[in-house]
Amino acid sequence: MLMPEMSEETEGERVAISARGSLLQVLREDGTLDPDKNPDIEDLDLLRAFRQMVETRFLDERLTRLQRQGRIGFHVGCLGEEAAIIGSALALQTEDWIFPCYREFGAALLRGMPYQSFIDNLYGNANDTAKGRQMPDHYTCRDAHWVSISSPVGTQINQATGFAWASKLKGETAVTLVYFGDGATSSNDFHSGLNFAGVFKAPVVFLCRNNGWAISVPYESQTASPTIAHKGQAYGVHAVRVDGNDLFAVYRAVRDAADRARAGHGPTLVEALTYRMGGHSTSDDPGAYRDAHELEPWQQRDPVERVRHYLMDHDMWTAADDAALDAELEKRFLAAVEAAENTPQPEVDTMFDDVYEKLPWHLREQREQVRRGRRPFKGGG
Amino acid sequence: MLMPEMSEETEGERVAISARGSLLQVLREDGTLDPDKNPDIEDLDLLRAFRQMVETRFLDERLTRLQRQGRIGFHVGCLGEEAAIIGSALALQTEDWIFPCYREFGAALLRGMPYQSFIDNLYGNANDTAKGRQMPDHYTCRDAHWVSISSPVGTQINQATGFAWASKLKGETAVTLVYFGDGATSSNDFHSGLNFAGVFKAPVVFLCRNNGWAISVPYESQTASPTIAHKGQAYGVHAVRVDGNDLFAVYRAVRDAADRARAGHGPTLVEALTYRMGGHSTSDDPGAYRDAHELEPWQQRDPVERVRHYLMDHDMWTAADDAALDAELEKRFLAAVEAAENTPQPEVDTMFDDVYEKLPWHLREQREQVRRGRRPFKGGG
Amino acid sequence: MVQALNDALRDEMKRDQRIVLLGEDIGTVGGVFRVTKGLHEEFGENRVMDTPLSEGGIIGCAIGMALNGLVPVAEIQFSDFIFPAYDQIVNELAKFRYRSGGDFVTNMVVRTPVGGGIRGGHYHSQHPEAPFIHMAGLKVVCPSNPYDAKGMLKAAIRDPDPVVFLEPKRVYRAAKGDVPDGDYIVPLEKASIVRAGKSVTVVAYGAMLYEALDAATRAEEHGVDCEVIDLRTLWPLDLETIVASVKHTGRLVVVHEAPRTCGLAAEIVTLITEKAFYYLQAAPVRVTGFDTPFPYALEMEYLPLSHRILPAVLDTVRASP
Amino acid sequence: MVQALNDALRDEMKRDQRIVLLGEDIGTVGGVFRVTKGLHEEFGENRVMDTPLSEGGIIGCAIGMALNGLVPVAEIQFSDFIFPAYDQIVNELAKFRYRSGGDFVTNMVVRTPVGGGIRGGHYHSQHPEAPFIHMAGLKVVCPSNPYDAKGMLKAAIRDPDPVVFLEPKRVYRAAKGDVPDGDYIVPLEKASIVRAGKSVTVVAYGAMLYEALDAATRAEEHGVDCEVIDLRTLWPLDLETIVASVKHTGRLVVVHEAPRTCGLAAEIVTLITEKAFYYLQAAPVRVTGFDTPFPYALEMEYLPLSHRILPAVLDTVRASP
Ligand SMILES: Cc1ncc(C[n+]2csc(CCOP(=O)(O)OP(=O)(O)O)c2C)c(N)n1
Ligand SMILES: Cc1ncc(C[n+]2csc(CCOP(=O)(O)OP(=O)(O)O)c2C)c(N)n1
Ligand SMILES: [Mg+2]
Ligand SMILES: [Mg+2]
Repeated sequence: MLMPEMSEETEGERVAISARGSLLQVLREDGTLDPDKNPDIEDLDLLRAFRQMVETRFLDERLTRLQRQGRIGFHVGCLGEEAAIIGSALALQTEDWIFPCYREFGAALLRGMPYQSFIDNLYGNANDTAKGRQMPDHYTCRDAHWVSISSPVGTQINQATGFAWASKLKGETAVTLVYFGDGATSSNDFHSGLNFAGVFKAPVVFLCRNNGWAISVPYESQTASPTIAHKGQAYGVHAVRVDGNDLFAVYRAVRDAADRARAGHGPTLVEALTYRMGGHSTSDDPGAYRDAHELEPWQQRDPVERVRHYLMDHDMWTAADDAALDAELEKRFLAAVEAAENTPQPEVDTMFDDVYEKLPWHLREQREQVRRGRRPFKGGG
Repeated sequence: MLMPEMSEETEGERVAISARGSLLQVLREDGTLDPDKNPDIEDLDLLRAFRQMVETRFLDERLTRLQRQGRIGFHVGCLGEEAAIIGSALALQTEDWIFPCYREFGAALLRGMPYQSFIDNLYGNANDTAKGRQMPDHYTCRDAHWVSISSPVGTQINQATGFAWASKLKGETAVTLVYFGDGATSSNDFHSGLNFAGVFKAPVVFLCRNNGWAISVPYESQTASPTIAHKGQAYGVHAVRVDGNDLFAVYRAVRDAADRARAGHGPTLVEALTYRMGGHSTSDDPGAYRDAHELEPWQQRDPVERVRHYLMDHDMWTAADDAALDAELEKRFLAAVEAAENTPQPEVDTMFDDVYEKLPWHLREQREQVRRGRRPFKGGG
Repeated sequence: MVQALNDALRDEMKRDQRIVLLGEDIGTVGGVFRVTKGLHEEFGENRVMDTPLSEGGIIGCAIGMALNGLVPVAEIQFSDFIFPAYDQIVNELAKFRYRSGGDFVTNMVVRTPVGGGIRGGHYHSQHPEAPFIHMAGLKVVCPSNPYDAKGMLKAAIRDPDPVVFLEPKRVYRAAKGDVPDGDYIVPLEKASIVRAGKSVTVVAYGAMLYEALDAATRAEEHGVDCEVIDLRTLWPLDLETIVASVKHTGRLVVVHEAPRTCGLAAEIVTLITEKAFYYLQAAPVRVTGFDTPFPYALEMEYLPLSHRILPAVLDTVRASP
Repeated sequence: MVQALNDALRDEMKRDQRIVLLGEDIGTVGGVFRVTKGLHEEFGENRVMDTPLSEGGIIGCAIGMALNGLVPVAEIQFSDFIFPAYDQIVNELAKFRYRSGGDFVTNMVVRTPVGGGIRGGHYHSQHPEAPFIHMAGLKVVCPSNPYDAKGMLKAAIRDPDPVVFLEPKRVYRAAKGDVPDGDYIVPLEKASIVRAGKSVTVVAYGAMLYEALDAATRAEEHGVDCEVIDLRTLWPLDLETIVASVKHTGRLVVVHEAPRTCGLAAEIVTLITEKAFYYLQAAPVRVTGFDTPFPYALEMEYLPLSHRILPAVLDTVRASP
């Protein structure tokens, strides 16, 4: 029922990205919820999600600043995509699993990744769960059922299918959700991930954040398909397209998809239509390839503001709450940054761990070489 | 207009392969041509195509025999798929190019590949155009605008897109057709081949021989998509589905697709629905995985017999013609086999040619080593 | 060897419910080389799964399964077709433990037939161990006989690290050897000295081991006494055994089918020059496939068969400063 | 170096209409490292093409274009992301001429930034030359300075064989050097002796050349006189120059960033033992990246920097039987 009308599109037509069309929306322009589609999110959950959206945005701003100051090396944010990220994570159960892309730290925090752990990862210090081996924003957190993040685009997609397929084989009810962008739909692993999921009816939710851009490449140059949801057809995979800036709609679509999966009805591709309001990462300057005017309509659809208005309209949030939250965020952030900056980098020895379970002879030798230190002179090189 | 009705299929439905449904057919059960869809093939072309179909079937039978006798190492035939292969090749212009899969020697011969050259390739002898480097049925023929054959499934698909795209960039009118099977639609290169073709409107015709099987894996285990044609949607690529055992329908679909491409309207995916009546290759025994009964409905739709009946009904072919053709085929075959068997294998030196344009030092050394011969004893190893 | 591998899979699958098989044509047919024959029947379609035609999909899904606690044994039909999965193998599988700080591990095996000599030509004959060894994080093994094949496949399945398991298809049916019923392990750390000798150390593995042995027999006629080592585990290899042997013989010949340049032989020669330089009485020698793609008609000229190993052995022994 | 590469592309595109560029983000933005900056503007979208996010698609399409008479220069954004295209590169591009008996050839270049030292961590730092060198049929090159970068890119574009062109990103902006305007070629056959010396031969390439040179300077203080060779073309390499040097110095150190095992250093050491064994006064030494995935925080410990090269050089010179 949430299927976009596939037959509507005519041959060769390129549909420009728009928040209109056959799109699932719940939070209406007038600030009310469509009663037919209202997913009835519990108040506490809604507030939790909202606070996480605000924190996510706060962190994006502050981490970008840290990067500019040279205190961390890199950050990849999610400005404008908070609803797609938080709404989807909120719709899952604790037992469910997430295969992340690189932009969803808000979802990881919502699912219980320790805050300090996230900040430590940005510094790649000795407390980083990834032991300082990956770039910032590539943390890992088994306890939150959050799989290790990979930079190569798309590789997590068929892994998620396999993970979900395994749940099914084991007779477990956990659902797997995998995040990726519009660019990732061009990857090899999107293709096999959706194809295998269709054939084996794996309980997986494919959550595509269609934010209009893959670095500098716009949607129209990424694919001639009118929508990402259309791609589900190629694999016999159920597909829905939602307003990705509508927390309620994203929640609804993902909850339904997870329900379907849990009930044994197989995978769903959810296209969350949104917009990357910032640069691709701190290394990117979008001014080089897109017109700032393009952002304007999306500013009107700001996912955080929409929820804030809803909450205020329903007396669940006040300006005083905003101030309190700001102070709390600031405090937590400063403490965590301080702790991270006071933590040394990983010991050199750790470089050789975790290649294999046990250290083989050649790595033992190589570690020995490093341990002997910077011979025969100090401080050089 | 030849687009399958995408909206007809309901979610998750697996459509078993059938020759019915929204399928382009021209040659009707009663042996007449549907006047609305008749592509008006010239009589001479039709006869040429028919003779090639008969020869193709003849060769499949005789080459299998040669393989059983241990005279050639391998053969991959096309029993039952002659219309899909010959009809599509017939619909192209001389300037057009073909990126083959491994089952389309009939199309290569139709396009003018020298017969002896095909037989020499099966023997991998000194006259083989591939210089005995590939397995049988992996010939090459630039003059026929026929690109070198690769065993890895699917790799030719995005190459064909690039080739067609280059024609467009150069302002040339040649169209590129690429053959592949249903199994190949699962490959990485199918995905990028169709995606790039959609984005860049490359003048390419994707001809999928959906013969129901990828070695032992049936269509339903290959993809949950109701048809291969549905996959076009994912890429904004126009798609048609034709009765692949109907020479006229295949010709019509490919000619229309080539016309579209030549006129600048971009790529088409043609699904030719057919059936692999034999084993995957001479190495395969289909009895191990499929019921012989499954073949029966397809025997009724034999692509060669259907054309023979049509020709006989229209007084273009007689039993005497059959006899004459048989004799001609036999004679040509025996002569070519004799010539091939009397041709020595390639010189050892040739092993080092064509790795690079010029022989670099290391290959010169390695060639020297082989030239020195089997030292220090003869006949060993 | 096919039967030994089949036994190993059956034994292990009975022992451990977490083990699942996936690959192309491995179900009803039992694989194009019949290594999984009967297993689909015996264990059902939830343990033995025919997949769509995508090596990247097979490995990507197997990684996901392994992360979820299963122990997948994936089959790639020919190693020539493993490259669409190269990214998943070297960038994901090999790096999962490391990049997650040990948080996520993948206990799985990638089985694939390798090598020439069966008239498979250009695309059914490659022997691509080096590109997997070079990218840190994988174990790469290649048994030469049925006994080892069974014991090493069991060891690979139980190994906590991902293992690329190369099966020399030329000896799938040819190599004989007593294979005991029941459970035994051939550990992945040890090479095996299959022929003791004192004139020269010959290192080989997979199908080429038999060529090395044949050359050793012929060398005897020339008064040369070869020590032949079957490497078995290609990486991390059993350097100790090779070094001990070379210290003893003073000479080294390394044999493999794969192309010469940047192949495993170069690594072994270099390791020996690093560990035993002053014991070497002659330059180590490589006898390998040539640096060309694999040819069809001339495959017996391409392969480093006995007739090419023997002169190398004799030359090495005769060489002197 | 970025500017030199940009110059080379512009010059060649002006000279030859058949040259087209394709890759991710190479158009309006000019590539994430700006190597193609301004070219989209200058030559238009039919010569400089932003592609969808598929490395396999980029290379597969480029092969098709090359078969159709264009000369594509494909960019892979980071060499860490080249592996989805590994199959197209090693099984198709490398083998097209051979498998078609010379009937079909592919004149094209695959450009990609390589190496660490820019805080790119695990997946933006790899230096994967060996897996391309091992699979016969490709030329693989890696310039170390702007002058060579320009001349070698021109040579690569004009070369009839497919060339994998590795660009050491650590020196993209750092390495200075006079780059003449206009046309010149640096042939792909010759290494360059960038420092003459007589105590030991140090072979390096790309960004590590500067580390080798730094170590050479420091070694001087210890009375050791290094000959430093910039390999430039990694395969087929200029063996003659290295052999001549080693015959002269009697000692060899090979440096590269890539992991040690089955890396190019092993090949060079082995070639030298094959060609100049009796000239070697000490075991050749490798100073390389470690056999681990590439780490982020510890990248300066991982890379074979000057402080690791120097002791290797000194040890080699002091070594004696
Ligand atoms: C295989 C691969 N190719 C290229 C890159 C470089 N890269 C990083 S992110 C990115 C764009 C991804 O776009 P999309 O999938 O839409 O996700 P978004 O960044 O918009 O969230 C590219 C090209 C990469 N990381 N991996
Ligand atoms: C990448 C790759 N994987 C596996 C194989 C082995 N193989 C050869 S043909 C084939 C089935 C192909 O099926 P399909 O694409 O439907 O073509 P058909 O043989 O039916 O014409 C397989 C699995 C291969 N050649 N290449
Ligand atoms: Mg995007
Ligand atoms: Mg098929």
